[in-house]
Amino acid sequence: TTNSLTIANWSQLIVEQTNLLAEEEHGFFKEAGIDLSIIPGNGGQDALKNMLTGQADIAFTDPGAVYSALANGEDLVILYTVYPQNVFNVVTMDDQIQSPKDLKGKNIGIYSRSSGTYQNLLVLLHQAGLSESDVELLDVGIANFSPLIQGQVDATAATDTALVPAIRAGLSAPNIFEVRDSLNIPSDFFVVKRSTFEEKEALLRDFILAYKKSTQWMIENPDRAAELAVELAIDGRDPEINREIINLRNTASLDENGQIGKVDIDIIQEGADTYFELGLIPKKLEMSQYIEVIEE
Amino acid sequence: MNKRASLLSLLMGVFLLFIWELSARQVSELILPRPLTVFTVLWKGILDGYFLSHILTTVVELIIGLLMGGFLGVLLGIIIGESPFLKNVFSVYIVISQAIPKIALAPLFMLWFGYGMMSKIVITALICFFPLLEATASAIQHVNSDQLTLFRLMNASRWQTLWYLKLPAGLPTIVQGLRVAVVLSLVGALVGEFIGAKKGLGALIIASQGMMDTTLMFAVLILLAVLGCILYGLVNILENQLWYSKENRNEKN
Amino acid sequence: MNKRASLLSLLMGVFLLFIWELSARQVSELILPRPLTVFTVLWKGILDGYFLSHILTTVVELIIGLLMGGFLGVLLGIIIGESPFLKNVFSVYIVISQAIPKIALAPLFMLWFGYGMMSKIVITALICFFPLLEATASAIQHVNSDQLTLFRLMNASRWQTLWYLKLPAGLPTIVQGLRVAVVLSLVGALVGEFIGAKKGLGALIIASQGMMDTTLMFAVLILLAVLGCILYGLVNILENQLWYSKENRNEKN
Amino acid sequence: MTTWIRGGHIMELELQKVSYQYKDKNFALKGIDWQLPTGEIHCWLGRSGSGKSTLLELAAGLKNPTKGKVYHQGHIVTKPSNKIGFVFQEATLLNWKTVLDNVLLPIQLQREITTEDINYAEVLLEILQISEFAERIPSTLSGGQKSRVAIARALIKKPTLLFLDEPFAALDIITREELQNELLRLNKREKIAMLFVTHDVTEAAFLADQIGVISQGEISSQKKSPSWEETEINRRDTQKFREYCINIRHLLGVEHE
Amino acid sequence: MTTWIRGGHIMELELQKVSYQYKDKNFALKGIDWQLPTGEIHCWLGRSGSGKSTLLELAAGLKNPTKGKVYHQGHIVTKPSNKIGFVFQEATLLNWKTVLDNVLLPIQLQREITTEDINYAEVLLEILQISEFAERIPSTLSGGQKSRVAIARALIKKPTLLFLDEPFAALDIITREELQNELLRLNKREKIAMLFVTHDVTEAAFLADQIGVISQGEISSQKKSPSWEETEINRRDTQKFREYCINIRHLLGVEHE
Ligand SMILES: Nc1ncnc2c1ncn2[C@@H]1O[C@H](COP(=O)(O)OP(=O)(O)OP(=O)(O)O)[C@@H](O)[C@H]1O
Ligand SMILES: Nc1ncnc2c1ncn2[C@@H]1O[C@H](COP(=O)(O)OP(=O)(O)OP(=O)(O)O)[C@@H](O)[C@H]1O
Ligand SMILES: Cc1ncc(C[n+]2csc(CCO)c2C)c(N)n1
Ligand SMILES: [Mg+2]
Ligand SMILES: [Mg+2]
Repeated sequence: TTNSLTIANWSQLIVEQTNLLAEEEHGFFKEAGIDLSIIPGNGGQDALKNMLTGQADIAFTDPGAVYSALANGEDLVILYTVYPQNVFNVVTMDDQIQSPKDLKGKNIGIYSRSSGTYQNLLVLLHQAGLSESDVELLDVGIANFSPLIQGQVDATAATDTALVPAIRAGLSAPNIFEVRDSLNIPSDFFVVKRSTFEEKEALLRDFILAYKKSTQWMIENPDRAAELAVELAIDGRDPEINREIINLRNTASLDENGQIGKVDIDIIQEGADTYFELGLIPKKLEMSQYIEVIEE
Repeated sequence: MNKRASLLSLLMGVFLLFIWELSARQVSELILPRPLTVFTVLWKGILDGYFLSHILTTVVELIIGLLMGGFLGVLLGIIIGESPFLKNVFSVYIVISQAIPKIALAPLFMLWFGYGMMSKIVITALICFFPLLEATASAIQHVNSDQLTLFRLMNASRWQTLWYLKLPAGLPTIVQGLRVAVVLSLVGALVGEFIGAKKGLGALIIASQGMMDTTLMFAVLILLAVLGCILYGLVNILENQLWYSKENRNEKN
Repeated sequence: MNKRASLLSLLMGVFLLFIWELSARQVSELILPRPLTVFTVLWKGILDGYFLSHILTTVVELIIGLLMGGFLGVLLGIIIGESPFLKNVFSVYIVISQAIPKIALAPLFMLWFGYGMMSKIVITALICFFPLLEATASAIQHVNSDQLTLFRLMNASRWQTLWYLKLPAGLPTIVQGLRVAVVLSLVGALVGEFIGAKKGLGALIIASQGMMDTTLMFAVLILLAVLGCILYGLVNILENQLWYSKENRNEKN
Repeated sequence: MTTWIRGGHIMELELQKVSYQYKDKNFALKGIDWQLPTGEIHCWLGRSGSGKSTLLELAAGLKNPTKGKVYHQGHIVTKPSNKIGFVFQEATLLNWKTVLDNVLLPIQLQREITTEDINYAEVLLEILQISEFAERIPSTLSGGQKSRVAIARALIKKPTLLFLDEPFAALDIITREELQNELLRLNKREKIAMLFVTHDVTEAAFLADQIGVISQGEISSQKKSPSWEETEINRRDTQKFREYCINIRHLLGVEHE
Repeated sequence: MTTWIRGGHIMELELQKVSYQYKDKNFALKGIDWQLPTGEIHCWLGRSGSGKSTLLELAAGLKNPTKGKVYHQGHIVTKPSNKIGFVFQEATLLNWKTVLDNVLLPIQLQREITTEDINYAEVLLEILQISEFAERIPSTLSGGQKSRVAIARALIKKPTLLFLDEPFAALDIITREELQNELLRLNKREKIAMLFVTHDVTEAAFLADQIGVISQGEISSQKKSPSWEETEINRRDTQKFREYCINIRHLLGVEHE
């Protein structure tokens, strides 16, 4: 028997998710009796909302969205850490800025105030003893690195994958501060409603196992994945870039111990506390309530 | 009669609120908060002045953008309506200016007009000039031919024919374009603010999305709705001052 | 004459390309890629069929959305133009439907209409019905009073007066509304795809942003521009089939 | 309701103490009585602005009197019935239809158009000497041609009651007299009652069974026609006719002949 | 250029072999010659659709002849000059202006309006018996009232050459004759040349120094008026005038008197 499951994705079907897109060729989920579909979304909040409306069973979303939803009274279950590594960073070409502390008083570009770049920048600043009021934020939207290149900002908040094309486009000698070096809050989770968890626990377990397999596959076959992405991912035109991006995600998928998908309750709790301190969520959360660790 | 309409309109509003309440009960607060919650947040935000600066920012961008876009729209509409030649020359580029989503060009706007209000104003103007342009051009092209002959007889210059005949005769159509432009200017200001603004209702929507504060977002949406109705109402009031609405009233008997 | 206009239009295009090239040299590839690079990508993408499915998706959404929105716009325009009473009842809600940014309601659209084409079609329809509504309502309200009297004399029913008088007499204004609607429908389909789509030119824009592939994005923008011009041109062709454009031709001498 | 038969005549139209005021109160029709028996032609004359067009519209049901009542065949009138035809002072044609389609419009609004209708429309165009323009667009017609299209349109439904507001004002004498003859023939043959506004005394004298002079919103005088013995065409050349014309001129206050 | 003086007369207007065709080629004016000396009134008569309005528009420079030339005071005409006035067959008023402003429109397009202009406009409205409507909107006027506003508008610039296309068609006899008198007075006093299209034989006989009959796009006949000895007002009652009228009727092909 096959059961269908739907993922609400935080983005369109992009290169870094080639392991999910390779289903046609490799059938990781089909093997587990799962008929998988994916809903595209525009941001982690959208993903979560699309899951909450019942359009999807599982949300592929970022901790910020999960914390917010929990703080707003939703009862969710974190099943899995897709990327244990925080992929956000702050990039500058200003030699004066040697550490996050030097960002004080600078202009920093973010994607928008509803994006991970904003939230993670705040985390980085917080860990460096700064706050939002110590810097000048500029919502630069899709412009990404261009204001940095144009000199309109002193630094810009981004992700590791965004940096790839930027460096190719001639972003020279950047100074990069990784958020993970300050506080390594994971990048993305698989989250479900508690009711879904209770209803479909076994199926979800199968799903997680299948997902791990797919990740394993991508780690082992980055070249094949990069090739496949050309066809399958909407942004996969250039296999070389694909390859770099896939490498980055493969790295992000492993925790310090080189394990895939390990859920680390402590760092998730620390993240929630930090988000509360930063005013990103309105109340303190006891995260252990919302985590169900799926073991093999 | 008008009272009955207002009543029915109100009733419909109540009905929609009811639907809203019912739908809200079905889904999470994060997707659709309840009316009462939203209005509470709205009311608080109004009382403590939280919304004030945002509303002001948006209104200023919108008004300046509308004035610029309106002026440009009428001007280009006149040019295109007057000269089939220039119409053939320009219309492709005008259509292109509309077909390309402003959001995609955001970095260029920011580069050219800065991150302040100016880029929002330009985007607003760019979005709202098109319906006025089309309305004006159409109005100018479809003038009564007897009246045109009269003006030719009187040796009227092109400008005079425009000013004393085509524009007044086309006023109903132009006002109709204005009605669309005014509503689009609100959309324009918002789109401009989505791209990167610290203040304004659009910025507030983005911020509320980041915090997943759907209640706040809906409060902002209600403010937008009210703003839209006020702008639209202003055009209606303006229209009532114009000759042709009086004319129509006269004729009915 | 028409040839000269086309030539001038082309010249203007060349001039704009020149400006583009100059500006592109000033700034990073990431903000504004050079025309040649963009056209190379565009040409390749067209040849290897990369754009095809995206174009098709957008065009299908756009056409169905336009048909739905156009129908709705004319219908509501008629209702509102015919009955000042219903106008008073509805117009607030119509304005609200336009003032609220569709992007903010994305999850609701996804909930109600699914994440497939339907939600994009609905958004397209919702965005493009408004100018047609306003144009139709305005056209219907400003009919020659002598002709109205004639129809009263002939004992014409409301529908007959509408069908045989108000609509044909208002056609120039309605077509003008259609012209705006057609362009807005492109914007609508794009906005619909921005909120989350697997295919379509809007989805491609979002994707290209993620990749920071500005060149690809500009290629898509050019496709959009061409699509917009084709749609607009189709309306012009349609208009040339209508009586009043022939009429005007007759009168000129 | 008992009033619609008077002295053995069946009244096609009756105005009872009809008063009317425009919104701006600059002009008023005051308590006008009039009776038009079936099959008769009545002509109204009067100075420009005296209220003829207004009264005609009231009689047709296009306007409703502020006071008083209008009856058609004994039935009170509140809106135009299907049995009337009306030629407006201005032609008011639809420029997106051909001349023929303009003429057929009243039929089109009532029922499917038959070949008979088209034939009849063509007959009317023939009579009105505009058949060659059947496929033209009205905006390419001369003033007099337009006014004749409007006349054909008023006749197409074979009304029993016809209102004509200076229908021949834009026509040359020959056409005008020919059409007067046609109208009279039609009146005799089909027993169509007509209410005819004109400024042309000869026209009124030729057509009318009864003449009314309207002056500042009131009927200042009315006059029955003498009975004519000759055939219509020749009537205009008789001394009796000429004297009648002078009579009418006097009613209107014209001093010379 | 040497043609504009003929037999000692100064020609206000001259048509030289003027031909014209509408685009659809259904109608053509063929090689029309006409001369209107300064200060004279010429009347054109002719059947409906014979081309009078078209010829008038050609003469005024509103249309350009397919062949032939039009001269005003010896200068070739390609567009309307500022010295002419034109009363169209249809009144064509602007409904967003008051009657007074409609009358003043031609001045407004030329220069600042002075109190003198307003006074003169009021005088014209007085003469045309519509001064009480000065502040009204044209759509609330009767047919005849509208046509008189158009006449006032044509006169406001004190043209030296006036074209009138059936200007009095919508007026009652009294007003009509009064305005005929006024027009003649104006013509004598200001030496305004006039080209006047009418269907009314008496009107043509009364006003014209010369009469032209237009028939199917050609001048079929023309006739100089007898010279009148009496004052204008009484002229209409003389036997000579009546005979002249009958003469014109014959030119038009009307059989009876
Ligand atoms: N715009 C046009 N296109 C084609 N034919 C036209 C146009 N205007 C007028 N005509 C034709 O030209 C002929 C002359 O028209 P014109 O208006 O000059 O006649 P007229 O002598 O003034 O007639 P009337 O006494 O009825 O006003 C008519 O047969 C008419 O149908
Ligand atoms: N819509 C209106 N509003 C106000 N007054 C009007 C309106 N229509 C006509 N009048 C006035 O009513 C009076 C009568 O008008 P009506 O059209 O009945 O005159 P008429 O006898 O037909 O004149 P004519 O011979 O000039 O056509 C006129 O003085 C006119 O100014
Ligand atoms: C690997 C990875 N990269 C980027 C994002 C995007 N993202 C980070 S936080 C956030 C919420 C607000 O937009 C979103 C969309 C992600 N989720 N995962
Ligand atoms: Mg009248
Ligand atoms: Mg004519």
